[in-house]
Amino acid sequence: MAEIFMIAINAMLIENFVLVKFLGICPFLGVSKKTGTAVGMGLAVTFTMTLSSALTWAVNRFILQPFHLGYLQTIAFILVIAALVQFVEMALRRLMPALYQSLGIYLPLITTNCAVLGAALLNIQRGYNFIESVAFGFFAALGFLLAIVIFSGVRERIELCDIPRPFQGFPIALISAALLSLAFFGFQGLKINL
Amino acid sequence: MEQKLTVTSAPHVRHPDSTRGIMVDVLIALTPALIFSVYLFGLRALGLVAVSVTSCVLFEYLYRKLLKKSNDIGDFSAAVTGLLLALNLPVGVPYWLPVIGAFFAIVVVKQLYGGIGRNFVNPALAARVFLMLSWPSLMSSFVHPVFSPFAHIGADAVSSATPLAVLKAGGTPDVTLFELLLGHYAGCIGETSAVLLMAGGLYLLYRRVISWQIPVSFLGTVALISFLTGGADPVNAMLTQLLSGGLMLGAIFMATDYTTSPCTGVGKLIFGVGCGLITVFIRRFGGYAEGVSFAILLMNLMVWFIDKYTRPRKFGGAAHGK
Amino acid sequence: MADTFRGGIHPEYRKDATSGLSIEILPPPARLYFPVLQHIGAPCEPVCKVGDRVAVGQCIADSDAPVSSRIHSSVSGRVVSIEPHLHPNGQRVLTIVVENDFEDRERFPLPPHTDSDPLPDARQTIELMHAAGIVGMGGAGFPAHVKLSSAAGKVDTLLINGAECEPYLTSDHRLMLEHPELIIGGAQILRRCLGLSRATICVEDNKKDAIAALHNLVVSDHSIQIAVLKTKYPQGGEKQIIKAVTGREVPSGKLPVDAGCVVFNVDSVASLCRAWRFGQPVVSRIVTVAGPAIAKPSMFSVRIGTPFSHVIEQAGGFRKDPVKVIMGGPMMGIPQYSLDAPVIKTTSGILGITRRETREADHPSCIHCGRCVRACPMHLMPNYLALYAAADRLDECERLGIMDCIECGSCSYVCPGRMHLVAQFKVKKNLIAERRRAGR
Amino acid sequence: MFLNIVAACLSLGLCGLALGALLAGASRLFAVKSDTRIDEITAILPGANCGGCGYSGCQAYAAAVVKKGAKSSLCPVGGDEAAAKIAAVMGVEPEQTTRLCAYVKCSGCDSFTTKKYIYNGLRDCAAAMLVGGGDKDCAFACVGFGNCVRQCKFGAISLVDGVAFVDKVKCAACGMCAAACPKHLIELIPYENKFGVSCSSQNRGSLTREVCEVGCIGCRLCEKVCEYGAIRVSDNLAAIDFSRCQNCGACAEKCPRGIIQNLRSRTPAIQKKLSRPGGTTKQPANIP
Amino acid sequence: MENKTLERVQAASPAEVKHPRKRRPARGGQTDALGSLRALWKRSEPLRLSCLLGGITFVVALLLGIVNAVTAGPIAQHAEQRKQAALTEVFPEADRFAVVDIDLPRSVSEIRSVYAGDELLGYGVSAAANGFGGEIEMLVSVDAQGQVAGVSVLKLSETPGVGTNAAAEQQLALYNGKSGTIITEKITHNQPNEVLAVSGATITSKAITEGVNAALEAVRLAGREVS
Amino acid sequence: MRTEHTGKPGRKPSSNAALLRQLANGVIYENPTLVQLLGMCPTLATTTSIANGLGMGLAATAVLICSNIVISALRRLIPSKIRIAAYVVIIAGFVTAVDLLLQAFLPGLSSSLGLFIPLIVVNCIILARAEAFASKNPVGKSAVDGLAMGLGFTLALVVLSAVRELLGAGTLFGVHVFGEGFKPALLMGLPPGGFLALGGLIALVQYLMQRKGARKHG
Ligand SMILES: Cc1cc2nc3c(=O)[nH]c(=O)nc-3n(C[C@H](O)[C@H](O)[C@H](O)COP(=O)(O)O)c2cc1C
Ligand SMILES: Cc1cc2nc3c(=O)[nH]c(=O)nc-3n(C[C@H](O)[C@H](O)[C@H](O)COP(=O)(O)O)c2cc1C
Ligand SMILES: Cc1cc2nc3c(=O)[nH]c(=O)nc-3n(C[C@H](O)[C@H](O)[C@H](O)COP(=O)(O)O)c2cc1C
Ligand SMILES: Cc1cc2nc3c(=O)[nH]c(=O)nc-3n(C[C@H](O)[C@H](O)[C@H](O)CO)c2cc1C
Ligand code: SF4
Ligand code: SF4
Ligand code: SF4
Ligand code: SF4
Ligand code: FES
Repeated sequence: MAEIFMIAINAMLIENFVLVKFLGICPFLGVSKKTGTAVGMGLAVTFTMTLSSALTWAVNRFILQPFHLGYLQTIAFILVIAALVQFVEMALRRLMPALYQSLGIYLPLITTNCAVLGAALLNIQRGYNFIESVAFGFFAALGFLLAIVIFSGVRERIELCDIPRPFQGFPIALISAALLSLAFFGFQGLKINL
Repeated sequence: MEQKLTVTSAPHVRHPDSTRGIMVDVLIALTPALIFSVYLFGLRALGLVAVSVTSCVLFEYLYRKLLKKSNDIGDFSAAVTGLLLALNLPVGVPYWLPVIGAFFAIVVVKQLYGGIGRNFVNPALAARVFLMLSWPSLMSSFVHPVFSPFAHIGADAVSSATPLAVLKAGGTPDVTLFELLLGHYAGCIGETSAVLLMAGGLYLLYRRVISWQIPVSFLGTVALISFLTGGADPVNAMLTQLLSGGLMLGAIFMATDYTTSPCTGVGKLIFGVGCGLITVFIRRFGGYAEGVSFAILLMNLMVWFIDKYTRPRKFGGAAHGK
Repeated sequence: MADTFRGGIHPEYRKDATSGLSIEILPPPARLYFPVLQHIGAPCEPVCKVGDRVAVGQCIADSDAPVSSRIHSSVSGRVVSIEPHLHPNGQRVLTIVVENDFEDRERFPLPPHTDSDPLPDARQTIELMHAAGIVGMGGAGFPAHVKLSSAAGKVDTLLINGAECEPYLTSDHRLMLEHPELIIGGAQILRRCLGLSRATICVEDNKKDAIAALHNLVVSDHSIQIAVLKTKYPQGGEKQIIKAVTGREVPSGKLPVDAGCVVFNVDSVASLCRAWRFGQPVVSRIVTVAGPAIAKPSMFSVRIGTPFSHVIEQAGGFRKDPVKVIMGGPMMGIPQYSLDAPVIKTTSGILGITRRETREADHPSCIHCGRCVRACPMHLMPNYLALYAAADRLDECERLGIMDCIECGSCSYVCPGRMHLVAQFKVKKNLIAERRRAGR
Repeated sequence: MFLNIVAACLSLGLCGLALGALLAGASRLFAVKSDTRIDEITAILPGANCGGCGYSGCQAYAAAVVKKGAKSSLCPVGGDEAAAKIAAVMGVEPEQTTRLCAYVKCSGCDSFTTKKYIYNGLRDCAAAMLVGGGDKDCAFACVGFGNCVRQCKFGAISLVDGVAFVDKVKCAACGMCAAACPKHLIELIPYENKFGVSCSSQNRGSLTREVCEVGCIGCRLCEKVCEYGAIRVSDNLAAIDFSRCQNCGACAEKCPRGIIQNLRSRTPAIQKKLSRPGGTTKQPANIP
Repeated sequence: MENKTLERVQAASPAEVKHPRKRRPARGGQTDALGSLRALWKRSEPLRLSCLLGGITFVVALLLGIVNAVTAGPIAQHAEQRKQAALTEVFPEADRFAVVDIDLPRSVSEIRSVYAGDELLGYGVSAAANGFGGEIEMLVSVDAQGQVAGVSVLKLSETPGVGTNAAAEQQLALYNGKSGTIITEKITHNQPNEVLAVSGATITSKAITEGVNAALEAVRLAGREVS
Repeated sequence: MRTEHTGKPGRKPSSNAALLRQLANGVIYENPTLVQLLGMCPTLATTTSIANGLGMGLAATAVLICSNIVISALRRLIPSKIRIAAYVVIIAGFVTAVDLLLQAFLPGLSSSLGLFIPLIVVNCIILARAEAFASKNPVGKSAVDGLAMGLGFTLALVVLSAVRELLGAGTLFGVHVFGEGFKPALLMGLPPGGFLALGGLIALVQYLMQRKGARKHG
């Protein structure tokens, strides 16, 4: 339990994927203009990242490891993730059109999101077991959700500000992200001794 | 009636309080702490304040001039930022440090977003953290109080750990509670004297510049938690936590910054409690000995949501109508 | 404990200059100007021609439109022209210009009544109001007969608004003090007409003498109640006064009738009484002339149609150059750029204001201090409204309740950044209203 | 090593096979029909979301074309080209559009008009109008706080000496400025047309003369000189009927106030202003 | 958005049009089985899709297998070299390293024994601990007596100028000769197994100590195993 | 995704001018990082030093060229339903190859780029070019596109990393350029510094483009 708790704190705050580890920046910048869409994206990532962490762990454990195919990690994982995302997209679209309306549009973006593959690779690199992998995937995604939702609030606010022309759009978003990241540095070196 | 009349929309009269008046009040409220810091750390403290305030005002002026925007340096908000930034620095830092901090605070954090009232994090604190992450060694070398305005603070100054740093390392600070209250210990220029900072806070409360919610809920949360987790001598632990570090300065002068705090009463309470929780969390578990700056910055990011979800019920509207 | 509502402000009232002065009758000037629009609703059509001789109280403009109010000449004389002339709202409006012959021949449209006559019934009251051209004297100028007929049978509370919460203004105060009998008489007529057992006269607790004067008349009369309200702006606002007295909130987007209430200004009620007793239509009104720029602050009973310049002259002219001249109170009044505009039925005051009071800033900016949020009597968030309004985000404005704004100006008043909040809201409200109309 | 390669090929190849099958199966199982024409039309549209078409944005317009049979020529920004492409997608004949551009019907710059009061309120045309109708003595004049400027997504309109001025070339004729002007001073006129009446004053000539150096005084000289009957004066104001106008310029030459302007040049008022030494800091963008 | 358009265009063109070359009439002489396979290929989209994807992956995997065959050697060599370099520095006379196969403590990833001929010189332990800015990887050499013989940091992401001071050589040298459980203090208590933390980098110091302690623990376990 | 200016069918890629134009497009006008804003993660993560930035850029360029060529060659073969999966596999194949080769022959660079080499797989630039260009254009043009975009990416990384290395460490290519007294701002090497520097750089690019646009009109 304590392990999982540390993983959670670590993945969400200390090593926040977006703000500290630089994973998943594209969707973070791309779909954070409104809180609603940011939440949608965050949930979609949470869903895929948790699922893909589990799947890729299994692929590694039961296919790559027995055959000493560690070097095929990347390709195997991305294949699994791409197929998973596309499958989920198609299934959602048919089975839960309402949910698809709100989440589905973000799904294709996730395939090309470093965070999902990054989580899968980190799981293996760190030798997490199945539960830990799933937890890491889930909480890292929650960290993404947290960051993107906070960021969406910031962006909703700066949309109403008077930004110099060259800074409009991405530059000011990046500078705001810098300020977010600055604040998240408070969690550096966090150690919880329970 | 030779002159043409002026026409504007109603109302035609305004309350005497103005932005400039409010900012001047904040400057007045910080003066005792500033004077004390000169007594504690020497004239260098004043020098750093002067450099910081001047560069903040100058950067604001130049930016607005360069972008051909209306120039409002007369509102003194840049001066407040400059003063608070300087009060957040150790006295031993070189003079160029506050200049860079001022640039970051005024240009990057405040003016890029359109100037006063538009920034979403506290400029002085963001600059402090910026400096802390950029020059950690400069920003964490504290000198022992010298108790004389004319003492020279140079490379040979006696360095000293702050009480919080000692606590963090598992030691017991060798200052009494009374010294903590007075401010006779190592720390940032303006953060040490809790009693003078509280006096400034009372002045601001009296002048209705700030309202009680944020300081009370911020300090209250820190007090409560450190009391509950205080171990053998909870009262002592609580008071040590309350009186050391940047807590007073932060809770009274920086968490209350209008622009970066919620504007509803309930929102302010939530904001203060959040700041308190994060402060305690970082002080206890974090990599830094002090968490006030980060706590306030992190809560600054939440203001948009706090304001949104504590919106008052409209007159004649349904309960919690949006 | 005086009743009140949540929010609101305490501006510098400055009523002392005129609250002690008794009402003086201002001699009419040689020429009077009657714009055909002195109320909310459709403008009237002139019912006289250039050259016609008219008498005091003679109807000179009328309209068939459902929401409109008749206009009567306030002097006897000759119509010299009917053409656009400056209106206090700053526009040029069709105006009937009458040259005063100083004979004051009267031709009231209605018969006088005595105390022994039975009070009029509902239909008669409504007709009386229509014929006398009574409009809301509280500032809005909504035709009183229209309001009454929409309220008849639907309300259980009648409130007579004597709050007069605007700074400087004391006309209602003096009226209550000097003619409480007119107010109580009018209140009785309205009470009967609405079939209620009680009417409540609401006065702020800074007008102790007026409260006493009213009390003296109603000691034994349980059908008239006097409610003492906390002195606070905008206590006189319809929704606020209802909240303060009855505890009810008029639902968002609805009218007082929907909360079972109807509110009339004391002057409107007094006019009703005058029309019943003497058959006199609205031909004059009480005007506070005050403000730091006015040489001799005064209380005048002014004939409708008298140009502001004449009124100000009679008050000794300007002591120093005014920065602003305002018709009405300083919080909601209408700014004037010329003194040619005439006194109309809703002119409760003429104020000359100097720079010390206006305190305008060159570059307004919001510092997010939240004072406006605390001040707003409608519990809106003016700072956020302003942000969205400046970005033309009308939908967001609507969601934040901009349409509930009563334009009281409390937010702008307290704003240390000196934002033009209300002006911004007015513009956006108009746009939203336009959009809604187009949508339907 | 060899075995390892074989294992790699087999395991990964099988994975690919399986996932391919999964996807193929899923795509059949979960097939959804959707009208791709909407996406196509959205792709054709310029994406300015200016609302000039009368819908809430490009996508909404695309949907309207496909679902409600809206016309293909409504996008003012994309113009004929977009209309033709949309028509092609929809399989219908393209409709002809005439290129329009915005035109401000006021020349009452600060230097040519008198003011009735000092306005110190919100810098917003509608707000300024609410108190006394704007500070210029002419009740029809441009208020000059740039509501139109703020609405233009193409940077085509700017304030020059207190009056809005349209850069014809940049103007996409979306009509946002016209909708934003509380004085209704902006009109969309054919781009090819060279002449327009840059005044909206319906005041009597004498009054106009009093308050404005350049306003139309309704003298009817233009009406008389026009061979094509394209210009009419009513309510003390000249108005050009663009369907008749042949761009001969006779009216412009005749107008004693110089208010019928060659749209290809700077307005005379502005030219005068510009010719003054140090006259203005901001020049209107040039016009070919 | 572009891909959607593309999708439509491709989906709209039937497979036959796309591959006209494949539409050769079945020649005589070809078996029925082949013919029906081809028919199946044409009819069954899932089959086509999965074969294609499978084929592509197959080829890619094949190529990668070959690349791996080429690179595996050098990669392993590099890793080995780095560890051995550190070990041979401490144990210059070493000529043989053997991985000790025991249940490792959590922060230790590998332990190997170092021999000169048949003499056990000591152990090389790969350990890791969480510092200020992430994981710190280190190689701890322990002599046969269970004393630290050398600490080298392999991977470090601490704050340059602050945390990195704690990984400086002279600081790491403080661990040499220590054994048992080492403690890190900010103020010296003159204990034998004590290492003074670098001021301003206590966290990093503690993390390194944690790694060294884990290594010592692993050596104790290994020693038990060996004996 | 942006429309492709150079991708108009019918233009012969062989002429030198067209080639140059395509290169200029990729490096400047349609720079994937600074203009199209793709592939932000590696851009931010690996630009702490010029060596890292350059290494990342070149690695990605290699993958980009190869995958563009292969995808372009196979463009008629791959049905749309498995398009993404197939592209990803091809890209991942090259990435793994590059990763292995780096590990084998440039171990230093490989360890400092760490996770971000395998993450080239999901670098949006590569998939975007596969989708938007290689899947519609012949092999030769696609190769040039890969080169152009790769160079553009590399250039952006080098500029960004130069700024960050200079301010954050006071060095260029690891060589101290300022005197001893210079105290670098460590923050520039940390994540907030990455965001700040990239924000500033893109603002500069936008400023130059706006100036250019204004001059064209003015
Ligand atoms: C308002 C205010 C906020 C502060 N916030 C922080 C903070 O978030 N983190 C921090 O390390 N120091 C902060 N400080 C400075 C600390 O009070 C103290 O000087 C510092 O923590 C010394 O500890 P160190 O040696 O660990 O750096 C703050 C000071 C003030 C006045
Ligand atoms: C902000 C505000 C303040 C008002 N203050 C007064 C006031 O002080 N006295 C008053 O009689 N009416 C005041 N009114 C007008 C009342 O809301 C209401 O319209 C009036 O009392 C109705 O009476 P009438 O129609 O007879 O004027 C105010 C309105 C608003 C919106
Ligand atoms: C920007 C910054 C970076 C820091 N980096 C480290 C670090 O890498 N390692 C570390 O142990 N402490 C680091 N610290 C210091 C810790 O915050 C903490 O103050 C210190 O470990 C307390 O130990 P001390 O008593 O030795 O100062 C850093 C502080 C700051 C402000
Ligand atoms: C009560 C109060 C507290 C303030 N605190 C700060 C502060 O902590 N940091 C700062 O930069 N400015 C502060 N200011 C000044 C000003 O509000 C600030 O620069 C705004 O954030 C600028 O938009 C303060 C002002 C007031 C009235
Ligand atoms: S003017 Fe409107 S928003 Fe402002 S305080 Fe009054 S009701 Fe509230
Ligand atoms: S009172 Fe003025 S400055 Fe304060 S929040 Fe409201 S609008 Fe902003
Ligand atoms: S000038 Fe007017 S019509 Fe032309 S593009 Fe701008 S807003 Fe649209
Ligand atoms: S044209 Fe209309 S909107 Fe534009 S500045 Fe003039 S009055 Fe305002
Ligand atoms: S590069 Fe696009 S999400 Fe990381």
